This record gives sequence, C-alpha cells and structure tokens, in this order.
Amino acid sequence: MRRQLSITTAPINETVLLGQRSLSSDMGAVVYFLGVVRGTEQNSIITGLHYEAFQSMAEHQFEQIFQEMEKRWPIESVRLIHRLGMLKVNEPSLWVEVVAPHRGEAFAACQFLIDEMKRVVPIWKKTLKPGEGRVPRVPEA
Amino acid sequence: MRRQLSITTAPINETVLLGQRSLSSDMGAVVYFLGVVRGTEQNSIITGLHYEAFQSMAEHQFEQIFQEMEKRWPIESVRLIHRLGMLKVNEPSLWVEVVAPHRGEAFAACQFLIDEMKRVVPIWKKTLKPGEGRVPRVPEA
Amino acid sequence: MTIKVHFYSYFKDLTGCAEVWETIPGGFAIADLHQRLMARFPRLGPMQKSTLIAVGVEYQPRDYVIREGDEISLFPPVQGG
Amino acid sequence: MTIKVHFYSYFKDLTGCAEVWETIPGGFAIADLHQRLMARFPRLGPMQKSTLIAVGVEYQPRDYVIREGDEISLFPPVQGG
Repeated sequence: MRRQLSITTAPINETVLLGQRSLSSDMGAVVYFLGVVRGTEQNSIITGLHYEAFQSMAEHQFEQIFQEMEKRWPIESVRLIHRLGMLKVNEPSLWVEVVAPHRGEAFAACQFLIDEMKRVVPIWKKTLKPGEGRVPRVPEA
Repeated sequence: MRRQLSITTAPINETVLLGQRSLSSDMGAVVYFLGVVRGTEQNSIITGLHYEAFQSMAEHQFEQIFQEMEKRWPIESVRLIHRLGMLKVNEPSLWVEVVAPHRGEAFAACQFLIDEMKRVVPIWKKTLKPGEGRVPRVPEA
Repeated sequence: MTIKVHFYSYFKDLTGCAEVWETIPGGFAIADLHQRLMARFPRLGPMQKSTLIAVGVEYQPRDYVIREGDEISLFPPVQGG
Repeated sequence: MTIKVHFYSYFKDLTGCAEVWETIPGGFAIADLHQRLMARFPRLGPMQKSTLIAVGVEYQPRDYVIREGDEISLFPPVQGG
C-alpha cells in the first residue's frame, strides 16, 4: 500500500492532488473525503479555526493507522493532507483519498482512517470568533 | 437538497466538477466516490466496458433515490455523473459528490446512493475483451 | 389493445429487436405478458427469474394489470457503477 | 534523573509554558509524574481525567515507568479533522 502524508500549513490544492493520482488497472474505486471548516462550532458563530499538531507523534500515529489499514483491506494507496495554522470558514482542513479494487473496502478504509485519526492523532483546533483576534485556548468551566 | 444528475457519453471531468462545487458555511463534509473501469471482469482480462441506459427511467429512479436521501439525512447537495458508451480501462464511469454538515451523514448518504443505484437504476455494461471488436451481449450459459 | 414492449441490454440480442408491439386482451397482467413474450422469444425463457419489468419509468409487480398506452420494458439485472 | 515534559494545545495556557524539566527519582511512573505536574500547575487538575500522556511518539499507560531520556507529552483530547 502506497502512502502519502502531509501535515502542513500550505493550503490544500485538490486539483493538483487529483493530477497526481495514480491508479493501477485492478483498481475500481476511489473514495475522497474533504473536511471543511464550518461557520459554527458548538452553536456559536466562528470566523475560523487554528490547527496545531504535535507533528512527529501525529506522523507516527498516522503511520500506525496506515499499517492497520494495510492489514485489513487490499488498498493500493492512501493519501492524507491535514492543514495546520489559521483556516477560514469554508476552507478545507482535511483531504483524504483511498484507492481500492472495490467500493466497499474503499469506503470502510476511508472511514476507519478518519475515525482513528479523531481518536489518536495529536492535532487540536482553536476557534476564532467574530471580533476576537484569537480566542482563549482554555475551554470555559 | 440541491441535485445535479447527468447520464452522459461525455467524459467525466473531475477538475471542472470540483470547480463547480458550492458549499454553504454550515457544511463540514464532502464525500466523493469515483468508480473506475477495472482491467478484469470476473477474472478475465478486458480492454473496456460499454455502458447503456434506459435513460428516462434511470433519471426517474435516481430522482426517487435522491428524495429518499433528502428524507433521511440533512444533505445540502448531491451531484452524480454516470458515463455511457465505450469506456477504456482506468476511465471513470461514475462520479458522486455528497455535501453534508458532518462526515457520518455524508458517508452514509453516498453509500446509500450507490447501493440503491446498483439495485434499481437501469444501466448495464458489456465487457470488451482483447481481440474482440465487441463482446457478445448474451452471457454464456 | 396494442402495447409497446421495449428490451434493454442483452435482451435485445435474445429477441433480436429493441421493441415490439403486442396485442393483448383487457385484464392482461404483466405476468401474462411475460409468458406471451417468452413463447414468442424462447431465448427469454432461461432469464425468467431474473427479468426486471417496468411500466413507463416505474417497476411494477407481476400482477399489475396493463392499461391502454402503457409502455412495458423488460431487462436483465441492472449493473450501473 | 531530569526529564523533559511538553504541553500541547490549551495545556500550554494552563501551565504558561510549552515545556518544562522535572527531576524525578528512579522508578517514577507516568501517574506519579502527572501528580507532580498537577501540584506544580494546579490548573491541570480539572483536566486530570481527560489528559492524554505520551512518551516520545507513543501513548503509554499510567503505570509506565519513566526512563532516562524519555520525553513526556501531556495534552487534552485530540481534535483533528
């Protein structure tokens, strides 16, 4: 299983990523997930999100998830890009591509990857609210 | 729920489709599915597939699936393109996009749409094998 | 009455045509029409169990009674995607 | 021994720093270090139950015994995506 991982402050360029796709003739299914910054967070209006990572651990944890995916499904390749830094509403924060022979395994593997990411990969977000330069990081008691 | 449906002999242009995406600020998840012609069909090498539709019924059946999706999930938009005619190996035959507030509903709705399509939408494929101009349409007994 | 019947996918090869007209009595159900067509086109016989039948753009059960102006379509299991 | 401790996300605000050094005795477990840090930075206390702790780039259980050269990280629940 090929893997490509990027945890980066550079914007996600979907068109460039599509152009770099490689697919052998046995592959019949490609699933993409795009996570986008929403304009509300816990029912409050926000203007953006700031993402931070513990980079080396995040990369290691993603690699462990990739290894588990490889054991479970006959996936040809996985690519994942996670944005860091300040993102505006409507900007993509996460882009995932899974290439597999059939759709069942492509969907299952893509969802597994995102579920596991949300469980173990050390990335955090802070909300930016209207009128604030930066919100306090500490959640209210 | 906005919908866009195209059952067409024109090639699927993913870049153009991405450029036409519209996403309100409440939407946090976009799921894409791309179905691609594989180089084998029932363990035989093929060079391509020819897709045929009962067009008016296919459009009606898709519309019924869209209505069911709309009832079940808070989807903002669905777009689906299905190719017809002769497709080579590695060419996309199906492109689906589902935009929703969260990933759970986006994945569920996208999979529901494809599963239902495979159950009720009148589209058929014929395999084209190496050395053949066109394969016989009748399956072997 | 006389109704139009369409064939799709390899049913066109089995029957040698994309559409035919059938003259049927009043009260004829889809199941009756299917029997009539299998008699006329014997190669449809082996596909009996898996044949899908629509009236216009909707699937209909075997006991649906055909009405004047209905267009009936017969086809094998669908394979989109 | 003296070990390095890192804080991430709003734990940096709760402690006022991104990393600190702690001198600990041999046989000290992660649970012991966590108690020590909550005494030193009382605002970590309310987060005790949800605090995640890693050694290097791996999560470790509370009874993991800290070794010379280990780098320990404390952070709140992760929120990628």
